[in-house]
Amino acid sequence: MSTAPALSPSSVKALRNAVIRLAGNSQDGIQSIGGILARLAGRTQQDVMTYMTIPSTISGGPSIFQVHLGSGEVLHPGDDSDVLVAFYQHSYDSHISAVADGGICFYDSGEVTELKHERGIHHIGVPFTSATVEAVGGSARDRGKNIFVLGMLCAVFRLDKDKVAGILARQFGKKDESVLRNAMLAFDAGFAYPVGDITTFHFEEGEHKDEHRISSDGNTVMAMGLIAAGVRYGSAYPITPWSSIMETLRTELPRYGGIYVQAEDELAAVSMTIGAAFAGHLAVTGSAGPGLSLKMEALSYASMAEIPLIVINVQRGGPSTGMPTSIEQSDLMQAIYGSHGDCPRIVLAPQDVEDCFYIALEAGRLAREYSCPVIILSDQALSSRIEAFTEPDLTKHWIEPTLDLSDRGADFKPYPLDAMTRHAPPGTKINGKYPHVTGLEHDEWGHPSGNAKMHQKMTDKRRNKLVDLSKKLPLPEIYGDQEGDLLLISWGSNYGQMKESVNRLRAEGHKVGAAHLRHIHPMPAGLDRLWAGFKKVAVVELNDVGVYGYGQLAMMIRAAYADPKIQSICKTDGLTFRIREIVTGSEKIMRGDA
Amino acid sequence: MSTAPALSPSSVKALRNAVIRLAGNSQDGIQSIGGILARLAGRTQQDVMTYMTIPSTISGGPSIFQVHLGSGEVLHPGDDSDVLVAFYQHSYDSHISAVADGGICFYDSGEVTELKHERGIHHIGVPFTSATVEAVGGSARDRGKNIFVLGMLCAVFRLDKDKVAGILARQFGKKDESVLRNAMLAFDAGFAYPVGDITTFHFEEGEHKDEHRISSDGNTVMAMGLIAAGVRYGSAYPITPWSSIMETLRTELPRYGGIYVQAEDELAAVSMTIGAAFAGHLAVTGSAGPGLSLKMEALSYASMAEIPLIVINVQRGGPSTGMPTSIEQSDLMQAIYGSHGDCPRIVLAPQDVEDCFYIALEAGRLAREYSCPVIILSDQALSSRIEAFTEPDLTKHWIEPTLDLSDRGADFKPYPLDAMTRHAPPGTKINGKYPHVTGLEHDEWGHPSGNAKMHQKMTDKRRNKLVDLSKKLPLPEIYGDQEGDLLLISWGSNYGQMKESVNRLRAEGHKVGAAHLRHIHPMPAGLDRLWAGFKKVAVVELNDVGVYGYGQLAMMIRAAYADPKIQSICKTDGLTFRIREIVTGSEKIMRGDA
Amino acid sequence: MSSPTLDTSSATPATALVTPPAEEKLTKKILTADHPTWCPGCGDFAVLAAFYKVLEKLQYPHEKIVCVAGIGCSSRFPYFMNTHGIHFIHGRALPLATGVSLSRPDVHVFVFGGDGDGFSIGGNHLNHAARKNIKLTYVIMDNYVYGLTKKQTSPTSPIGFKSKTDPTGSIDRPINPMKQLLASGATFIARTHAAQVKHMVDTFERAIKHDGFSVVECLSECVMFYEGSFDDSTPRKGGTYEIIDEAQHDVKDDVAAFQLADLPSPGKFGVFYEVQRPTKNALEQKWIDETQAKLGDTPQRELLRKRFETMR
Amino acid sequence: MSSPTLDTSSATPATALVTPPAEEKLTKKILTADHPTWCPGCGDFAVLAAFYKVLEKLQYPHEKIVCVAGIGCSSRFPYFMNTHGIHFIHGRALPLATGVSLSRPDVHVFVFGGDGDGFSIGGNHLNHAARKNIKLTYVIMDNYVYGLTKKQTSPTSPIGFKSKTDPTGSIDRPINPMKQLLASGATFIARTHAAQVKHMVDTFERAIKHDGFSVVECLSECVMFYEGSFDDSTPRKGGTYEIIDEAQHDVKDDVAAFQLADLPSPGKFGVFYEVQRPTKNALEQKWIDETQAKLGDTPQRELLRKRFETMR
Ligand SMILES: Cc1ncc(C[n+]2csc(CCOP(=O)(O)OP(=O)(O)O)c2C)c(N)n1
Ligand SMILES: Cc1ncc(C[n+]2csc(CCOP(=O)(O)OP(=O)(O)O)c2C)c(N)n1
Ligand code: SF4
Ligand code: SF4
Ligand SMILES: [Mg+2]
Ligand SMILES: [Mg+2]
Repeated sequence: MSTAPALSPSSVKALRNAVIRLAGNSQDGIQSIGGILARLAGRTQQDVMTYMTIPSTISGGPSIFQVHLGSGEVLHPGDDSDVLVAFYQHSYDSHISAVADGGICFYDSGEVTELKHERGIHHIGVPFTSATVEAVGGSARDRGKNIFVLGMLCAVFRLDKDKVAGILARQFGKKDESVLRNAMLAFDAGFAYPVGDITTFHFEEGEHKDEHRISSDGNTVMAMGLIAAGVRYGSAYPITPWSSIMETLRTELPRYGGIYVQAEDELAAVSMTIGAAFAGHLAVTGSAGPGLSLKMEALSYASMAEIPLIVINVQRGGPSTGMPTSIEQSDLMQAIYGSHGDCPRIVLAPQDVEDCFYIALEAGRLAREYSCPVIILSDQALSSRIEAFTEPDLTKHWIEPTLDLSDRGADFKPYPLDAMTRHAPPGTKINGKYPHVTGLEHDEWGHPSGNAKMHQKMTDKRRNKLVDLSKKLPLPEIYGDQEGDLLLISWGSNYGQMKESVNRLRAEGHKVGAAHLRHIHPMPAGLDRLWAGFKKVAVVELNDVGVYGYGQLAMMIRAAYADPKIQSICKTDGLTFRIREIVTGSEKIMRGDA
Repeated sequence: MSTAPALSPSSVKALRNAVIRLAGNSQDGIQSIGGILARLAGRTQQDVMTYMTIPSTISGGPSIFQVHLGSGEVLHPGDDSDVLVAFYQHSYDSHISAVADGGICFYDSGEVTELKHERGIHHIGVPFTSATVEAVGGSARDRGKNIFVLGMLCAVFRLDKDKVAGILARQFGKKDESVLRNAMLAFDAGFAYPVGDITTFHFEEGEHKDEHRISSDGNTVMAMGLIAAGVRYGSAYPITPWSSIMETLRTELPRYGGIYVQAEDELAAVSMTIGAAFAGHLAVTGSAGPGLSLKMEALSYASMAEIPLIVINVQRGGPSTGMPTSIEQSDLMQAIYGSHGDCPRIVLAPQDVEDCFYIALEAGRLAREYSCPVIILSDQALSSRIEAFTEPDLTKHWIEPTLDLSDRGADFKPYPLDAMTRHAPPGTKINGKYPHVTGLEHDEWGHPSGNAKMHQKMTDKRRNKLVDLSKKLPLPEIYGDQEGDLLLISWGSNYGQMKESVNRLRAEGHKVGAAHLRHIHPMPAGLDRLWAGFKKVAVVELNDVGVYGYGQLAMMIRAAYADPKIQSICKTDGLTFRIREIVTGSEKIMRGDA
Repeated sequence: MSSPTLDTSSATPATALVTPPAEEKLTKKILTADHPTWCPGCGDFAVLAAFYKVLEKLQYPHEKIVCVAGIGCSSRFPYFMNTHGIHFIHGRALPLATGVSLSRPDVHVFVFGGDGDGFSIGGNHLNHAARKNIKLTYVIMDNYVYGLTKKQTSPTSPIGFKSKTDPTGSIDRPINPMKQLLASGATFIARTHAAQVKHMVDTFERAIKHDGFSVVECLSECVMFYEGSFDDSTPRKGGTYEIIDEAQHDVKDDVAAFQLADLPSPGKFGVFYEVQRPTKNALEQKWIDETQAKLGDTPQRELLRKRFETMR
Repeated sequence: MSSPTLDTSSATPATALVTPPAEEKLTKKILTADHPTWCPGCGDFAVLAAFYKVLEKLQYPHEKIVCVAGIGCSSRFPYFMNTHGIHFIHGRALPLATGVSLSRPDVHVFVFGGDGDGFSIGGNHLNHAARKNIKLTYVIMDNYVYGLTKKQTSPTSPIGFKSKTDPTGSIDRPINPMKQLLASGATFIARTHAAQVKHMVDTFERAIKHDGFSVVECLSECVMFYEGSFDDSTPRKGGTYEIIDEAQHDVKDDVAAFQLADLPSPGKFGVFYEVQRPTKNALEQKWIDETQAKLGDTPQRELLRKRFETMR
């Protein structure tokens, strides 16, 4: 449905994908019905990706929730929408321009009074509010109109009514009985509402054939990944958009015998987490940018003392308090370099919601293996958007947490110069001198040392862990052309948009490929082999080009490889990339006028 | 005296320069007599550079103080010493190998019993301790033996006895009368002590012809520079090697009507300082690495809210508590990138002790002009070493602090998109809407804005200030050859060593030049013109080569210019560069096997 | 981009007090800025209204009023005041305000914030600003919850409170704000309630007139995430609002105040503690004055030059 | 560099208590590590000696003793103990220790540090670890000065104390450690003196045996930068050392303790306050137990799988 549906009165038209934008106020529950649509996709073997904006004011305000449903692979939440549902005049005015030519606009005919008939868009007025009030009864005011709209969309798209009803029942069933009853009344009214001479669509059957298809947001999936990685302890302080990871861990960990502590601030949070790590556990702390800044001193300690640790940064718009409910990827350099001193640490970034699970597992593995902090850079888009994917196979992806308290011999050294650091947590018997863990430079026994040569050797040791890792990391595969005009490189939540952009550019006749980095620091060794066959390289990221004209990952790649063909496609407007922004940026670079 | 002096019994030999190393324990007052020697140099038109090590244990321990005196330019504290004064056997054992062939070693004959007669070094035993006790009287124990040694050195080098006596009088005159008397007794005893068949040296007259020659350490000079820049307020928390700047400001500012506050921690310190800046003053905070890490969140705010501010980092060995009394330059990346989000801020670094004054002035000027934070990266070597230089001319270098409370019109905008940000501090009358200062993204009136385009525009505005500055900055001059085999680039306290290395390399027949960066971020635009005529470039800095093989400034230059000829000469052993380390590193790079 | 240098034309020396401006009658209308973005029914509206009232009464020069805040719903306060204002980072409003207060004796510094901002992340600054007796007034809008981040446990949440971080009910003993403040060394400590407008206005006024660090805990309901939290102190909801009788309670006696703070919820309201102690502002000024008295009227530049002389 | 993977051969589940090891008599000799780097005469030597004594008495399994510290002269303590130890960053020893205590119920956690580390940069953590009643023992070696950084004013320095940051004498009112601790909600609070070995040993022992957050302020002279600071509480220097008479003072009464804390220097020594309140350790464990009881013995992996089912 990238072009508008033909409106023949009676035919049922098969769809491969559609972008539906719900535009209203955050209080109207549009997130809730968007979420139900998304979940439904997972249940019906469809692909889905959602996108939402959150008002930055406390009492709420204009907000959208966009759902991209598809029977094939859905790579991005959609630039334009095929269907707009406008709850208010302001919603209509702000979003009608984002409807594709010939698309459909459903609007609340009691609210939206001025229409712009343009570009063949079909306007269908439905009295969401009054019809809901009528169906549910006066006391509900306009509560429930979101469910009414859900019912209407169900009918239009011939979605599986029973499955929707099931989801509603689970969602509202726990509350007062009347709540579910009212919801079903609104739903049925919407389902039955005659929307006039509009085609009814149905989605082609999804391509996914597995039974274990789940849909969820990135923060929830990340929390599940941490549990599977063996995390049972940690501490954090609330901040948007990180909070829901800590809330999930706080709620879930007692089931697994663990404890997640809400600390008094981020300084305490990272310290408690290092405490749990020192005590022998795999532990996690996290925050968004402002909180990460507060953790920089303790993270420097963790590098020096070689503490295995997972640290999550769900990035948002910066600097400072910035744009707290918007997306940005501007904390990459801080993740690598934010602490004082030379602080080797590993930085990873998940590429989509599903990957939030696997990146957490990998973070746990690397933290333990290299005995050092691992920072995961997620972002606001991943935190809240919903995607459908195959349920992880826990028979393969599950690490049973263990605490190694085996006796150590008299020759035990926590920081050997010729082997990986292995701490002996408290409770471990040592046959001789007990070890100390310290932020001072130290010798192999963890004893403070002001010796010049020792400082050089230990610096080497800490750095060489990352060199070792970089050599072991596989190069990312190139999507699209394996050589040609332009290689796009990206990281984090831009993954899908970058792939879709490659599809478009190739369709236009360009020879373009794309590589996505999940390992941000260190990068896999020999990265330059990726672009050997390309004329140009553009690094696509949501941060600023800075004084020198290159985004943050681009700066790192240029510094490492000193190859002038590496350029940047960047922006910082608080929004995810639109496909056309990447496409236009790529064309510019290929033309040579960037 | 780079080769050892000939020891003809009676002649008086003229010297151009000499490196004297005093080796004892930190409690012995060797810093104090080293400081007197250094100060004497300033008074006698000589050049001087000192170097000392500070024991990292609390109760003190082995320590050296090295003084390089010269009639011509003194660029470095000296690799080897011409004269060693050893107070103990351990001092002798640790430092005899650093005496130049044919040099002189004075040792306390009551303490040092095992001598290694090697490489033509002249050994002269003098009973420092017992001779002092004899001169001063029993109660003094071994206090005063440092002054005895000072007297002895005065005689050997035919230093101006009256000037030394004057300095002693000023230093001890404030205390109990007997203190000065005992000091003079010890001094005279040392002066009169017959050191045997040793030549007496005298320094050639210094080349500096100005009367206003002063000698001091970098931290004191930095504090003076801040006062001259108009700083009257600020706050900090103690930490080595930053503390003495805050102690000096705390002590001095009341004379100038200002207040310097010892805060409860670094988070409070930077916040109070931003408070004073918001209130309309030029204000300063500072720390060493661990404290800087704690300031990263507030510094992100200062970038966003465009607060003019000076922040000093006296770098020490890292990461974490690291090597707190040793030198390192490993906080450069943090200075640029340590905060979350894209945070434009200016980073400067003084090149020597004298420059600590001028860099403070420049920091003040840039902070005000560009309305943003300026970080000064000093380091442990500069903080404590003593150099002689011409007293700054305050008729040229003095900024009278002002508070602009002039009325602002109704159209006042603190954050105009088309002009530099200018805050209206509290107390300013506004004819209309009062401005707010905020860490949220905002419009031109400082009002929070979640608008996508506004965020992009304000990001541009903040970044373009640095682009503008980079274009205005002059390129550093090249010392030595203007084109040839190798260009050395350095920053911070390596300045002198790098120049001396160029001298040595050119003497060996290489075509080598050197450029020193005082403006670290942004770098002057068009920096690549510097190395256009050189085959290779080596960035000389005291930090780690990291995963990719390049030091921190080298990474920045490579990222900006993507020129693979830029390489690194790095080390992290907590010590300043020896000339031979830079020379060897340069030769390697020129040979192509680095 | 142009880079004008600092306009010093009408500049005054950094430390001088500026002469008071011509009278301008401060009204609620003049003081009102944007419409608050708080949820309808939020207690913070009443706090704002009370503050307007006090300022109308005090009639400070408009431009000499500064509102400072950290981060939180309550910390949005400065945006709703048409005065000089600064919205800083979470938990650091007090040290920022300290910098303003110490360096600008001519302005009136007001700090607003929440229980999380003040007692959790900012707790240490509260202790130290209080012991140093910095001249400013601090209003803590205590709603027993984290509002802005949507319902996590705060350091004043009572045991059993169900939040997103304590799904089965909070288990950590909350702080006792009055005890904490009494131990901190604050020189004016009071407790009031957003639903008690008159008491709130009177308490604010007394706090503002106090020469030193004055702090007021103001219970202010978060209708969104902790509805009914203060019913037991809201008479129209069946609660009791008992004001401290200063004939019975000696406000200079911190031990008595500490005992008063032991009362179970809802406790008493009013002034718990009030004493005079020199402010840091005054003590620093005294040091400056004594130092400068010894220097006569040597120009500042000359002072520095003389300092260099000692380095020869 | 080799990268061995974690040795899990003898690993035990993360949350299980390890069975107590065979007896090994703990002696001062076994407990002694490096020779302390403190200045000769520093009060901290006596604190260390007292701690050896208490451990000799308590005979905990050697490997179950953990010493935690921040940064400062006093914070070097762990290096001088031949036990598991961690020397963390300035001011954050308590949250680190909280992480150890909550996640390892089998070990004994001891925290050592100075007045700057504990009351200045670390002040907030003290309040929160105390109110949460984390099971650990915290000894503050209070010398009224910053030792390690060579004589700056500390939050306990008395007014008039001349330091590098107060060359004409400190002007900020110091904190009152006992009041601060009483307000914090700590469940065991005592005060002792490095020159009073027996009292120190007894006090430490009682603190350690307390089930909850126990904190001891121990006056410990810095002979280098604040000589004579505690002469007024040192009988052999003409001072008085008065121990609280618990027959007169009810240690459960925090108001009485607060009053006791009002005494002028040198004040009294001994236990100011001691009550029983459930530790956070116990409360979290209770939540775990109740939660797990409902789950029967479903394996953990299966729990997560079931969670995924709800996302279908
Ligand atoms: C360093 C940092 N950590 C966390 C946050 C997120 N945050 C914003 S406000 C807030 C707490 C709000 O609670 P409170 O101070 O009680 O104010 P209220 O909203 O209840 O008025 C938190 C945790 C932040 N902005 N910065
Ligand atoms: C973040 C940080 N700030 C400052 C310091 C410097 N510092 C180390 S110890 C210390 C204070 C020491 O005083 P105290 O805690 O009383 O311990 P003492 O040395 O007196 O035993 C300071 C300021 C540091 N290490 N880290
Ligand atoms: S969330 Fe609560 S505190 Fe915040 S504005 Fe709404 S009612 Fe007020
Ligand atoms: S400086 Fe003071 S506290 Fe530190 S070791 Fe020396 S005497 Fe003890
Ligand atoms: Mg609150
Ligand atoms: Mg101390």
